Amino acid sequence: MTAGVQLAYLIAAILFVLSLKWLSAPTTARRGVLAGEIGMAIAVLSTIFAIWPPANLGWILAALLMGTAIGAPMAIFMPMTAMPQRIALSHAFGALAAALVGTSEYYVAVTEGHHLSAFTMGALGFEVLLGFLTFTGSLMAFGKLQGVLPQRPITYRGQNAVNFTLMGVAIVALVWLIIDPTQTLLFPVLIVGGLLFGVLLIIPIGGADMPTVISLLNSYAGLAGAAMGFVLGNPLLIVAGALDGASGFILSVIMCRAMNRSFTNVLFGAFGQVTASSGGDEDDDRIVRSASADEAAMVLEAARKVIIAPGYGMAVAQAQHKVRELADMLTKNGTEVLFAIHPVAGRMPGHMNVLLAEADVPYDQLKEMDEVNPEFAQADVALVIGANDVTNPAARTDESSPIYGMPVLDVDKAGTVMVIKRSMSPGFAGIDNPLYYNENTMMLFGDAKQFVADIVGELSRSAAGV
Amino acid sequence: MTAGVQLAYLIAAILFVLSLKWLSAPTTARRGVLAGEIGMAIAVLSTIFAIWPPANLGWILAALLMGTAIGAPMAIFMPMTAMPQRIALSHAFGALAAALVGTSEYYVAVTEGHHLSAFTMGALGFEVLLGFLTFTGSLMAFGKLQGVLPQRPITYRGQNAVNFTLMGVAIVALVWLIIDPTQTLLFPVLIVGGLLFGVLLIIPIGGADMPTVISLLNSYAGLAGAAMGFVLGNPLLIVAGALDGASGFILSVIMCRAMNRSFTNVLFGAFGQVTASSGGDEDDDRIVRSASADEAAMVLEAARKVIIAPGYGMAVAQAQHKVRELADMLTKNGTEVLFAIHPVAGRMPGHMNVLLAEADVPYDQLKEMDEVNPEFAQADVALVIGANDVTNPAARTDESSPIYGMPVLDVDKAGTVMVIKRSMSPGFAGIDNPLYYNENTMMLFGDAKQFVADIVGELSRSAAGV
Amino acid sequence: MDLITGLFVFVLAGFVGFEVIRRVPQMLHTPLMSLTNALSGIALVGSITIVATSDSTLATVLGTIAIVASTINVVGGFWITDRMLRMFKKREPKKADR
Amino acid sequence: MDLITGLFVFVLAGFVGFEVIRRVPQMLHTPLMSLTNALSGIALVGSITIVATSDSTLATVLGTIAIVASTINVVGGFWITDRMLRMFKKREPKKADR
Ligand SMILES: NC(=O)c1ccc[n+]([C@@H]2O[C@H](COP(=O)([O-])OP(=O)(O)OC[C@H]3O[C@@H](n4cnc5c(N)ncnc54)[C@H](OP(=O)(O)O)[C@@H]3O)[C@@H](O)[C@H]2O)c1
Ligand SMILES: NC(=O)c1ccc[n+]([C@@H]2O[C@H](COP(=O)([O-])OP(=O)(O)OC[C@H]3O[C@@H](n4cnc5c(N)ncnc54)[C@H](OP(=O)(O)O)[C@@H]3O)[C@@H](O)[C@H]2O)c1
Repeated sequence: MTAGVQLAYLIAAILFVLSLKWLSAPTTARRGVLAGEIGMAIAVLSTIFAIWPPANLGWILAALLMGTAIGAPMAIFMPMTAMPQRIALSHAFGALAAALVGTSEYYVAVTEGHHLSAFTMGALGFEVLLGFLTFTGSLMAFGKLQGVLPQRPITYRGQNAVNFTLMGVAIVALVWLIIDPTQTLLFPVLIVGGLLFGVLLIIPIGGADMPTVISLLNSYAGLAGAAMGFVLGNPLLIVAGALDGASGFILSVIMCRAMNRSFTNVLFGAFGQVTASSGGDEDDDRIVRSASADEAAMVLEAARKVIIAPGYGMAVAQAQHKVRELADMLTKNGTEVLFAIHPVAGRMPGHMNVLLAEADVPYDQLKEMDEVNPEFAQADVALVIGANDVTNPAARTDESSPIYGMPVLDVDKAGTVMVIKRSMSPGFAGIDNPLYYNENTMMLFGDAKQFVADIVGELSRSAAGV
Repeated sequence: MTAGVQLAYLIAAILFVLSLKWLSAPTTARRGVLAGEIGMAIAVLSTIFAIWPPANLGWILAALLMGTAIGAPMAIFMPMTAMPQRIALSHAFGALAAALVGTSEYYVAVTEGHHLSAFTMGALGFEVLLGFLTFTGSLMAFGKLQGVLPQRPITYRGQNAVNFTLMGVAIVALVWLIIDPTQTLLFPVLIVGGLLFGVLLIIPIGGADMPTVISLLNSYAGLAGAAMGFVLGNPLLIVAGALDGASGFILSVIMCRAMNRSFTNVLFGAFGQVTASSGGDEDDDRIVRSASADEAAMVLEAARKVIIAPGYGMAVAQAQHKVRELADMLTKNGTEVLFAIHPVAGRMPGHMNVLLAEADVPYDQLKEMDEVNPEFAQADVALVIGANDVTNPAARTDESSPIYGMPVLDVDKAGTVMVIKRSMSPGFAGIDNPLYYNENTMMLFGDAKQFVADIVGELSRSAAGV
Repeated sequence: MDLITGLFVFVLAGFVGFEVIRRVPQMLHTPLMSLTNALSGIALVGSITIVATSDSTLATVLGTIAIVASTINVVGGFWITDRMLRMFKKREPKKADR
Repeated sequence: MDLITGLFVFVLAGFVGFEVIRRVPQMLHTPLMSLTNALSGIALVGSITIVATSDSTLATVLGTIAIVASTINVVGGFWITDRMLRMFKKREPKKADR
């Protein structure tokens, strides 16, 4: 590589770091995207010019065009609620690219008779194994999130034995290749091992844990990219891979902490398996107070302070715009309206923020859990819209609950709690929510979008004096 | 270098980063020092073992012993008030080491007929030039801080022309050497140029600006160290140099900002030159209200809230222990006592904190400026001990003042302001302080230590009911 | 670039990533995920190098697929991140009193 | 180690330093200065290498002086930093009421 292109890579690396740095505030975040774009453009263009005229220019241009033709519509038309799936899918793409680059590097080196040093071969094997693993793992995660595959964790006897054996085989193959890179027959073992392992790793993990898994796969994809950097001797790839890896790792740690679970529990706990069994039937004489839209509207109209706690159900129902309308209406009526955002509400970190931002709710109206929890005691109404687990008071009190110790929104401290959901069925963690049987809880059964629209209708009717 | 020692360097680099990371809280700071020590030990030991048996082992051991014999007593007996000088001195040592290593590298390479690539020669020249410059510059700073050299900035006609010419000569020599490293006669030009330039750069800077200059020299010493890393191909030196450079740079920016001055103004402004001229004589009919220790004690005894604003005078007088005694006494008397720490009070950043910590004042009683400024309005007494510029209200109001715009402690908002200093003479910035003529200001003339002791005596007498 | 210098780059970049990403507020975690996705599209550089210097059909085909995959990430990732961020708005000063 | 990889290390370490040092509170700025002083004593590694591999008197003498200078920084720097930090104490819970 010439010094020129190397310098371009250095500049790109600096821009990538700045890009993430600027993402630390909403006011500079878009500048961050721009920095990333410029860095990417510099890196790609200087790569092409450094080997000008490149072989197979037609292939390259066609591939670039095709990638753009697929990527752009995905970016433009993807609904915000589908972000988790989209992200899973793009990890799959990133990891696939790393794995394929590694594979072709290997075959080219072997057929051309280059010697692969132990270091290069090790990095290459790591790249391919991790790349293919992340590829199928992310596809599985995509399938579970999209509902194409069953959400339920699938476990069977001897599962761990099978997984460990497979891993053992892959590692033996890798070590052998490091010792003797010319054993070309072993390379497919690595490939197939990675592909299979990705599937088997995700199978026993429930759909509820997919967001954490995606973040972890993000981290793996980053490591695979960094390994590619080691193979190609390209520090820019190492930097980008390390940034990616750090980001995925931090986000998964944050999610685990917010759910009060450990990594091991997420990966091997088969969470969500025993779902329905513990719910529902223990105390059938508990009373549920359900109410209608106009009853809810009356209470809301009289309230001075309302805190809205949105959850996954709001995302599914695409109710965010109606919720914004409701909040505006209440504000106009003189009511103070806040949004309480739990760190794992929805299906990925920051999910609720993006949805509400889409619906034009200003971001300074959204309060993080620690900030808003003391406020519930002063609120007249806590309006829970399609959230369940993140409001479950059992996490605070019931030591036997699987989510015991997970910090939750203290909605039950509010004067009245309204819960909009379609039924009494549990949320992602698959457990019963004692909140619904409290004396001050009004259950508002229905689709989130429809029900909020009904409340808005009632409010505007009463405002018009009808 | 073998992979083993390289790995040791990587571990040392990680420990250095952690060392600074842990310095971000007083509770983990000592762990940070330990991490740094371990990292250093790993790096030094693995260097020695990697070239075992080393030539000149006797010299090496003798030098290590001698360095320890000088360094340890300096660390043990150095009074805390002399920290600025000590730090200036150690920059001089660090820079000298870098410069000497570079010099011997050069002569060894030339006499042994090694070819010095443009890159190596450039880094080497940079290292030597910057190293010698920082060496004499830091010695000058040491001299001014210690009072060995005159504090006054020394300027003369054509100063900038001389400096720029000298710099031009040095740069030409360096470029020539890069083109033809065998021009051995040019190397001494580099050395002498660096040495001279260090002196000339500091001469026109007043003693008041030495702390900022030290920080900047810290940054230069770091860069020289990093250049050594480039020459020796040692990434650990590059990392340490970059950390050092960043630290010096950040601290000097913080200081400049706290004084509301620019870098250029600090380096070329010859601040403190016109000192005495503007002070004192403009308004001789202004009244100063001076008071005695027992008058001060009476006011303090009646106060419910006292904020103490210490400054350089407290450091000079070594009054911190007496001040602690006074604070304890007032606290026992039921008075709320806070310390207001201005970012540039004293002669280096964090100077007051270290002194008061030495006197056992708990660090959570020390408040930073932004936090404490709103509190002065509720304080009955603001007790200014040997501080001057950092309490000067002219910085807020008088646009013609040289420190206009510098954020200051709002001591004048307190019910009564007491100022302990020896005379009406100005502080480091050399300007008059209108605070001393305010109606609610009591001037307590005397040495800080003595005067505070007197107040303490009065208070304990009255407490004993005498 | 030797192994150890590569490791220095990796470890330092990891530290930078850790420090920088820790400061990203919860609110921006979804854009963060999609931005790092876009950045991971830098694999494009490796893929292009493979295809542009290859004379084996296998490498060309695999590399081309890799280019397509990374381009999707680059184009899609930056675009959707920006689309999300454009939606984040502060309360207009007067909004609450309207 | 080539120039550019060296620059990568330098730039990344600079970023790390910047992020980490920005979080050091004002209160600890004096210990910070003396700690970075101690760390800059890493020049010791370079100085030792010079002396240990030298067969010219000039290099030995210069290198030895460099070792002395850096050892002063290392020993003195860490020691005095620790001495300072040992003095930093939190208020004991009961102190104010005594
Ligand atoms: N955000 C993350 O990063 C993340 C990561 C990992 C895991 N998780 C997990 O995801 C869960 C998030 O908690 P959450 O409270 O947001 O969601 P949740 O506990 O999954 O509950 C969502 C509720 O919304 C209701 N709902 C579904 N569709 C609806 C519709 N169209 N209209 C109205 N209601 C509807 C459902 O009840 P009905 O069926 O009765 O309507 C359900 O109880 C937690 O368990 C968390 O641990 C999140
Ligand atoms: N801290 C930093 O990092 C830093 C960096 C760069 C510049 N500076 C500059 O340093 C100055 C610091 O301000 P400051 O308010 O702390 O100090 P100052 O403005 O220099 O004033 C110190 C005062 O203490 C008095 N004093 C001296 N010895 C005394 C003794 N033995 N007993 C009692 N009083 C004594 C002096 O008055 P008498 O002679 O009348 O006693 C003097 O007016 C600022 O101008 C700042 O810009 C600081």
